[in-house]
Amino acid sequence: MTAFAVIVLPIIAAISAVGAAHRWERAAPAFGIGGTAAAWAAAVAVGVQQWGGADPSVVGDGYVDTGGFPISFVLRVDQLSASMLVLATSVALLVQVYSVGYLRGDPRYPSYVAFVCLFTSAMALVVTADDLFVLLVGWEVMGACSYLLIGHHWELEPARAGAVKAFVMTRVGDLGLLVGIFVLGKAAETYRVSGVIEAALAGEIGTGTATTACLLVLCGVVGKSAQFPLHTWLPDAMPGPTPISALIHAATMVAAGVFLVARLLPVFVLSDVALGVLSAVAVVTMLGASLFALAADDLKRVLAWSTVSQLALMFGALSLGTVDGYAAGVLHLLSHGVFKALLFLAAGSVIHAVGTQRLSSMGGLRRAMPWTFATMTVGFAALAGVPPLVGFFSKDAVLAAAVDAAFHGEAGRGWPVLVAALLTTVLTTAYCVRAWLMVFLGARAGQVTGPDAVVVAPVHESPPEMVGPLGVLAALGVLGGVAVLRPTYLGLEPEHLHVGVALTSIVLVGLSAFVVVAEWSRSQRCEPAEVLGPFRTVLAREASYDTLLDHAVVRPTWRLSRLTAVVESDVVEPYPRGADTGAGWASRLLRWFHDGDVQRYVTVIVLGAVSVAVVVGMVRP
Amino acid sequence: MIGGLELLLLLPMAGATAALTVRGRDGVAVWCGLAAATVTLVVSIWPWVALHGDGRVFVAETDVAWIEPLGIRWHLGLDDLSAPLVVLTTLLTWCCLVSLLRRPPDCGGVRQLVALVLVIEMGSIGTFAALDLIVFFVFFEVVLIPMWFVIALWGDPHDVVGRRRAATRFLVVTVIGSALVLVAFLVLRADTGTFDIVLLRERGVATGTGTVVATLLLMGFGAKVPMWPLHFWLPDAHSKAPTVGSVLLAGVLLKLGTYGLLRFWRDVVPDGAVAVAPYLGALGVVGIVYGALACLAQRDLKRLIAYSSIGHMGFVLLAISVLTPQGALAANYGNVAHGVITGLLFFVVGAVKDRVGSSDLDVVGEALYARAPRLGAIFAFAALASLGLPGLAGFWGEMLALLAAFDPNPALARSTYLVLMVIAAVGVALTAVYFVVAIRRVCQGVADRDALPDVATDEWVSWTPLVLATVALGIFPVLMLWSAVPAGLAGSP
Amino acid sequence: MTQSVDWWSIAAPLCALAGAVGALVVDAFTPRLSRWLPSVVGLTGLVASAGFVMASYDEPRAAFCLPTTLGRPQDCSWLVADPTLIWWTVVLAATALVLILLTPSYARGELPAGETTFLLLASATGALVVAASGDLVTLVIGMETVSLPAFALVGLRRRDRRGAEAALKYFVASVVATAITLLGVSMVYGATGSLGSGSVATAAGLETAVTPVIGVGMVLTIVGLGFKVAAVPFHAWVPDTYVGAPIPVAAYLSVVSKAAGLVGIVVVLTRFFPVYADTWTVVIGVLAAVTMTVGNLAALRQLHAVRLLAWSSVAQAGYLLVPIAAGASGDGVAALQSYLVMYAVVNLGAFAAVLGAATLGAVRVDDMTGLARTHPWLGIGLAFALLCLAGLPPGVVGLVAKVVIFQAAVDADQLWLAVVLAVNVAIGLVYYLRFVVALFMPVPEGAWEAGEDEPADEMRGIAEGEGGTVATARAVVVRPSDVPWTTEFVVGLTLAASVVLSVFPGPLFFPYG
Amino acid sequence: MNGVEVLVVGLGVVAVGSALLVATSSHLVHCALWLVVTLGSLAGIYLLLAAEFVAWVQVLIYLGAVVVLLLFALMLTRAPTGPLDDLTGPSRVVGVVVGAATAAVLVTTFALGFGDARIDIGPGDIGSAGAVGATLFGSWVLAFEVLSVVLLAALIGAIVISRRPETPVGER
Amino acid sequence: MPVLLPLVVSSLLFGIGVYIVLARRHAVLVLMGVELMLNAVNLNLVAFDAYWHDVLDSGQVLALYVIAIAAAEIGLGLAIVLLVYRSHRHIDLDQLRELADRDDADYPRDSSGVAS
Repeated sequence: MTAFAVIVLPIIAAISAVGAAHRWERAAPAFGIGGTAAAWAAAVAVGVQQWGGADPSVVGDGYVDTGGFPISFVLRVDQLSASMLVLATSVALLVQVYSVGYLRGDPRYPSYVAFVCLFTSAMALVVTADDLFVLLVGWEVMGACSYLLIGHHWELEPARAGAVKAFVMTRVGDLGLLVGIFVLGKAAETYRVSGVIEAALAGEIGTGTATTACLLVLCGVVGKSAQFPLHTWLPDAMPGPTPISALIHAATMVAAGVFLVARLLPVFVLSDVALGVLSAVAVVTMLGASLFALAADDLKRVLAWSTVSQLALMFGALSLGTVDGYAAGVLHLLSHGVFKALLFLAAGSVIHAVGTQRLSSMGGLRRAMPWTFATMTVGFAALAGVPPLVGFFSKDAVLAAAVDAAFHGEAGRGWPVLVAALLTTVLTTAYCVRAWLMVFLGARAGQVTGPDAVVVAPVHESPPEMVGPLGVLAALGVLGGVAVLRPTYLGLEPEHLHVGVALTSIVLVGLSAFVVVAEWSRSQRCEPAEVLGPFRTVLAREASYDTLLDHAVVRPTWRLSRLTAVVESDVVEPYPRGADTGAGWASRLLRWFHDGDVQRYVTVIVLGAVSVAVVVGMVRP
Repeated sequence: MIGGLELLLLLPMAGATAALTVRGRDGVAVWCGLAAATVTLVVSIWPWVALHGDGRVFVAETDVAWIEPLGIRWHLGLDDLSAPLVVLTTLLTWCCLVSLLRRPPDCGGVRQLVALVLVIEMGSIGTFAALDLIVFFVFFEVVLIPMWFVIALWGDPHDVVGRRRAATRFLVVTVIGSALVLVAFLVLRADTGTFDIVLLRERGVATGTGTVVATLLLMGFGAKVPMWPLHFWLPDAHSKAPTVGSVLLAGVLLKLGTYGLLRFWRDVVPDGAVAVAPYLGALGVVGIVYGALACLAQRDLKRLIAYSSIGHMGFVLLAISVLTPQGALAANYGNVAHGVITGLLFFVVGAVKDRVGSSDLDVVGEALYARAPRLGAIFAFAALASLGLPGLAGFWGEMLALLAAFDPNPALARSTYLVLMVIAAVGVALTAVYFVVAIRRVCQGVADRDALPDVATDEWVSWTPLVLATVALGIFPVLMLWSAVPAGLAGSP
Repeated sequence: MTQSVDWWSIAAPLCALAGAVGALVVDAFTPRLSRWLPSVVGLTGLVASAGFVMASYDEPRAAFCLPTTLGRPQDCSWLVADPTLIWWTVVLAATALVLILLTPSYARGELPAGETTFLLLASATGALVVAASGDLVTLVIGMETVSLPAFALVGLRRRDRRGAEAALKYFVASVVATAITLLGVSMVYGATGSLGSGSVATAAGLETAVTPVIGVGMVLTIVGLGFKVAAVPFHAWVPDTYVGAPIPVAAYLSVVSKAAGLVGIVVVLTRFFPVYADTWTVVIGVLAAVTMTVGNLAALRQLHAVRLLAWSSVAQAGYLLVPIAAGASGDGVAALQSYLVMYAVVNLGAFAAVLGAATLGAVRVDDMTGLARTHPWLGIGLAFALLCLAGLPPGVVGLVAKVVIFQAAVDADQLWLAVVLAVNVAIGLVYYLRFVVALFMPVPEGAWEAGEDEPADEMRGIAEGEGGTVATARAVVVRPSDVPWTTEFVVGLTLAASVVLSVFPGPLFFPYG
Repeated sequence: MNGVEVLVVGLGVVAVGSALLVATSSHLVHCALWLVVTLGSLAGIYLLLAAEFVAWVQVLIYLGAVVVLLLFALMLTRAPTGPLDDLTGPSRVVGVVVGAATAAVLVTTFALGFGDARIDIGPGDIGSAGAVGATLFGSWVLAFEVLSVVLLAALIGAIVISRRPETPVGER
Repeated sequence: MPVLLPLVVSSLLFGIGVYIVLARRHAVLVLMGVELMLNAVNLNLVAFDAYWHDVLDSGQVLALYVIAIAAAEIGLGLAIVLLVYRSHRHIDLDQLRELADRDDADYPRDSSGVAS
């Protein structure tokens, strides 16, 4: 029942927040925080219960008959979903608190709070639903919420564009997921997630079916988690309020994709093709995204690309199809949730202070915002994988799993993932250090010109309700390593640190950090990425993938629609109109004929008679 | 012999008569009509409730001789197909009358308008309830003249010729279609010797005849639905009609077509339909994509929603063409969902049109969120519901349609339907595109024009039921998905 | 071998005839009462005739039979069965209504009471004869009995040049059609050597039947009857004649004369040429399709109320021909008669309402704008009648009547005809609805007062008699006079009938037995 | 080809020729007179076809009554006795075509139907007044009765139409 | 004699009658044309009567009736012609166009049943 509460409480909070908004302007934050906190408490309760090793708790037994297999309204909470619940609600709670400071005085606060709450409960639904269709409901509601929240500043063109792009891209993917669900359901003869998994374990699903189903599900996952080829919506979603970015990137939207794959891994395992595709996608994405991150000039964009690549890392781990891979992927998902939330909230604090998102116009904020500086440093370090932070251990797990697969298992998938992961480690460190340097160190860039120069100076530390969450998350980032090393709450074997792998990664991190710092100082402490030379512009344009999409998909669609309009007006319309005019002219003709000349009338009579006679005479000779 | 259904038919007539004859100000007349509509709405709910659990039976069945020499009987009854549609009809009528309460048409004649709306309600209920082919046909025709008057006399005040043409076009197309339907009925009669749907279902129809009948029904009802390419009358009719006209036209009259097709294909000629079903599915899918593309290009909100209706009806047609219980369920769900959502959309757009004087996008302008926040919010809500957002009514209709197409009647070629399903899925994506584009164009943006009066109380009253219904149907699909194997499908696998 | 006269079987037409002569006589001898007495006498005759009709149901009779010598099959000049009696009922009832419509013009001295009544009833008698005729001679003479008085009726308004023109046109066209029919009869006779139904039917099946003379003779015989039905291409006289004739007479032509033509066609085709069914079903089918299409198209742009009704009656003739094209088997004739009953009631109502409007000085559709508001009785009656003709609810009676027409076509496997019918029904809606909506439109300024300010001297010009110019004639008409109660009575009667039949259409289909 | 046939041919030629003159002459009165010739020669043909009674009735009614009526009508309508050049309307060509077509169709029909069948008149076929009268009142009495109605109606109609209008009843 | 002989004559007469009715303008002439057509019919009837040796003399009887009908028609027709002449002062058929199906020829408002 508590799991049910996790879903319902935020909804109640949302409704009451909107409802009470016009009477009491503090209502929105109050209800938002209160509702989310309650949900968090419930989630923790569930978590404690599950982590204790209790059997998965199943809630509800209602079902709807569709004429085919029923759709069952059942929640099923096991250790994985419990952990996800806790993560999601925690991040949501922190975001709610943070927003009080970040969005102070925003007239659209009520709707904002409502959508965030809805978002939270949708995510909760996704992780707890035991029916694929119910899962889909939560899945798409999240999409809608993200659409609405990204478009929070709907008077800004980039916000509108980003919102539309996010919604359409994810929905395109979701269609694949929908069909995938059809296939899974038909194969497993149920839409229950547990049922599907059982069927998969019992080998009742053929390889071909599994391949089809998994590839279709992958469409949805790729869309939701912004993997190649549907990866561009996530960076473009950055015009949304920064807390929302934290929510989306850390714990809800994009995490759902990884969660779904982890959930359905037993099915994926049945099909090498699916896993292969998954690993290929992961490899391409993690490299490309981290390269883009290296060249981006927008702080949030850097973080967005980093999210993309980190997610790819998780998918890579999952695509190994081994238990270690599974564990690594999930663990990295959790730890990434922590430090990515931290990073975004910190970035929000920076942006809130500086009034711009452009790295090139930041710098030297070290003293101005010490708390932010400290926490964000932790975040970057965790992302880069600096021991002993949480990111280090989870990435270590991923690398270890890849090594294991490469040497003792699925070399075909293991090697690419391993190599890509190592390269990603280097690149990740590189852009982390770059961003860190450009934001906090060096000299404060001169007067910023340009549209987004809202405030330039003086810069001051953010209010406590914003810094507080940063602190909490930083603490988690530091201490979380323990949780990564002892994943018994996930029912997994305790991890042991893989020395070789760890050393390698540390070395790589160190090297790349050194290079970047060197370049930075060589470039008068402003832009280390200049070393990339012309290649940099290519990366800054993100390989023109959007232009490609524009030419390949968007414009043709518009042309088609214009063509349709032309067809409507010039092909379809003429028929009824022609009928009108035709009848009119026939009428005129007849009236002209009946001109009152009786002899003409008689002529018609005689002619009619004669012609009929002739016809009949010929028919019946 | 006055059963519940006769009551459902008489109440609106009484209301219409009262609205026309009652003395006093026009407001009184509207109140009379509204009272009648309210009672009708209340009464119309119980068959639905009564049916829960078993859709095979016909509740409130009356069966007496009507035209003895021709063997035409006054046979009415409701089952899982018709009961929800009846409730939809009464609900929408109620909302329309509420909206007329405070906002009578500028050109006057509100009494007549109320009466006509109630007559349309009566005719639609009769069509849904009829279990005799000729009675069905008569009621099917009853709604035409009133709707013609509604469009031709109360339509777009700026374009008298255009609205008259649109109304006449609607009428002519529908009448030709209904005549084809009549021919189909008579073929049935010639083959089986009865006009009674229940008897027809029991006796069954020879496949050959069934195919002829199914084809004729396809063309006849297709003109009403409207099925691509017979849709050309719809955009004009919608863009010229007054708000109540658009709501009833989209919410109820189009359903007459899909209901008829579903009713007769499912219950009367399931075998004969097999031969033509793929064509219906194909046309429906073409309608989905075509409507979506046309929506992208529209410059007028009412036309946009009209074309979106073509798309949604396409899903319903696809579901019908699947010829499985699942398809029937999906089609019926799609009917009701589309009725509620599109009704709401037309109400909102009508409100916008009343405020700015036109539904042309350029005249409407941007940033409705800022100029009339609640209006913009409801528009966005309705749009999201209409593009099939899960958790709202629209989702189940489309999802179930696709699911049904994924698993069609064994007698049909599954590969064909897989292709159709994929194309329809593309249509779903396009639907999402044009609606978010519309929201972006209308609701968002920079508020460069003066604010508009926001949603008024009477509008809240008349819209809230639709909003609630949208959410309820989305969250509790069990409201409509309660009968796994609808009546008459025992025969078809 | 002199034939004995079977008085019972010819009692009905005799009564009608007696009414006719009686009206003539009483008018001659009691001129003071000629406002109403002739009508009363005529009505009495019609009622008595109807009484005989009722009395003689369920007993088919054959009278004036030829001796069956030389192995000829039985030939009778007079065949009365239940279908015949249904035709008779329609004719008598319609004639009575027309007579009621005519009566007020007697009082105003526009039409001579006795003569008019006589001519009307004589013509009706002819229609009765046609329905019962068993040989071509009787049929032809019956048709002439319908026609000749009708010529006179059309031309009765002596000072109206348009009436004269209409009469002459009707006369010329009609006599030519008659001549063609007679030619056809002569050819049938030449081909079979006989004029009796039995013999012709038999001989037509034999080898000795002279082809193609018999086929040509058959279709030429149909021409004159199609002329009465106003089937295209024998229709061209209709609009001019209806517009020129007194409106009640136009109503008579559009109902009774049409009915006579229809029954004539049925008699000829079913009694004389059953073996040629495969030929004439096609011919009639094509005629029906062309007729309804031309009628509806031509009606689309009409402004003059009577002319609109005239063209609509052409279109309706097309619908009426469909059941015959379906073979005129038992149900076919029943469908035809059912539709005819509906058409008679509704069309008479429409003409009566238009007559009332004309009394008020409105003769065109736009003149009648708002009629339903100023004169609800006329306006609503007219609107309902038009909706019934269009065949859409609330005119349910028209709808179900159309249903049986469709059914006839479908049962005869003539789907193409059904489709043409469908399209035509749709076209018809356009002009019917245009008319209806005009009736309900708001009343324009200054309507219905036209001619108030007509100079009085023109009135005197009327009284002085010598005239016949349009100007003087219009001076009278545009003076708004109130609608006679008889007109309103007919409107109300037909309206009531059509409303009741719309709710309980059962009785409409009594021809199905 | 015996004498009877020769006579029939001759009379036929006369009838058709004079009919053509009716159709073409520009004297109204001449037309009427040529019509007399046509009808007369037809009466002759009737005689040769053994229809005595019909022939005499033809002479009596047509030549006697009808033509006289026509002449009266011409006088009453003040028809000029001189030649008129505009007696034939603009639709002359159409008339010729249609008339010729009609005749052609009829002739072909008859030719196809009867070929060279022959009429051989026996003594029993003589349509003497007695014989025809007998069948008239023996076999066709009903038609005769109805015909009386026609004639009466025509009479009344002619009277009521051609009578000069009197003042309305109401003002007597 | 061959049956065709009288039949051809009657056919020609009928055709000529048709021509007269269609082409001649003067109403009385048109009536003459009608007379020709009817007489053609009569000739047919008599000829067939003789051809079939009809004991009932159907042909001759009908011929007599046709003659009577023709007489009646002529009588009434001439009355109508005179009526037209009185109101129009001419009897040219192709001049009688008042009832043409035209809007511009706006109807005088007397074409109702009540003008006197």
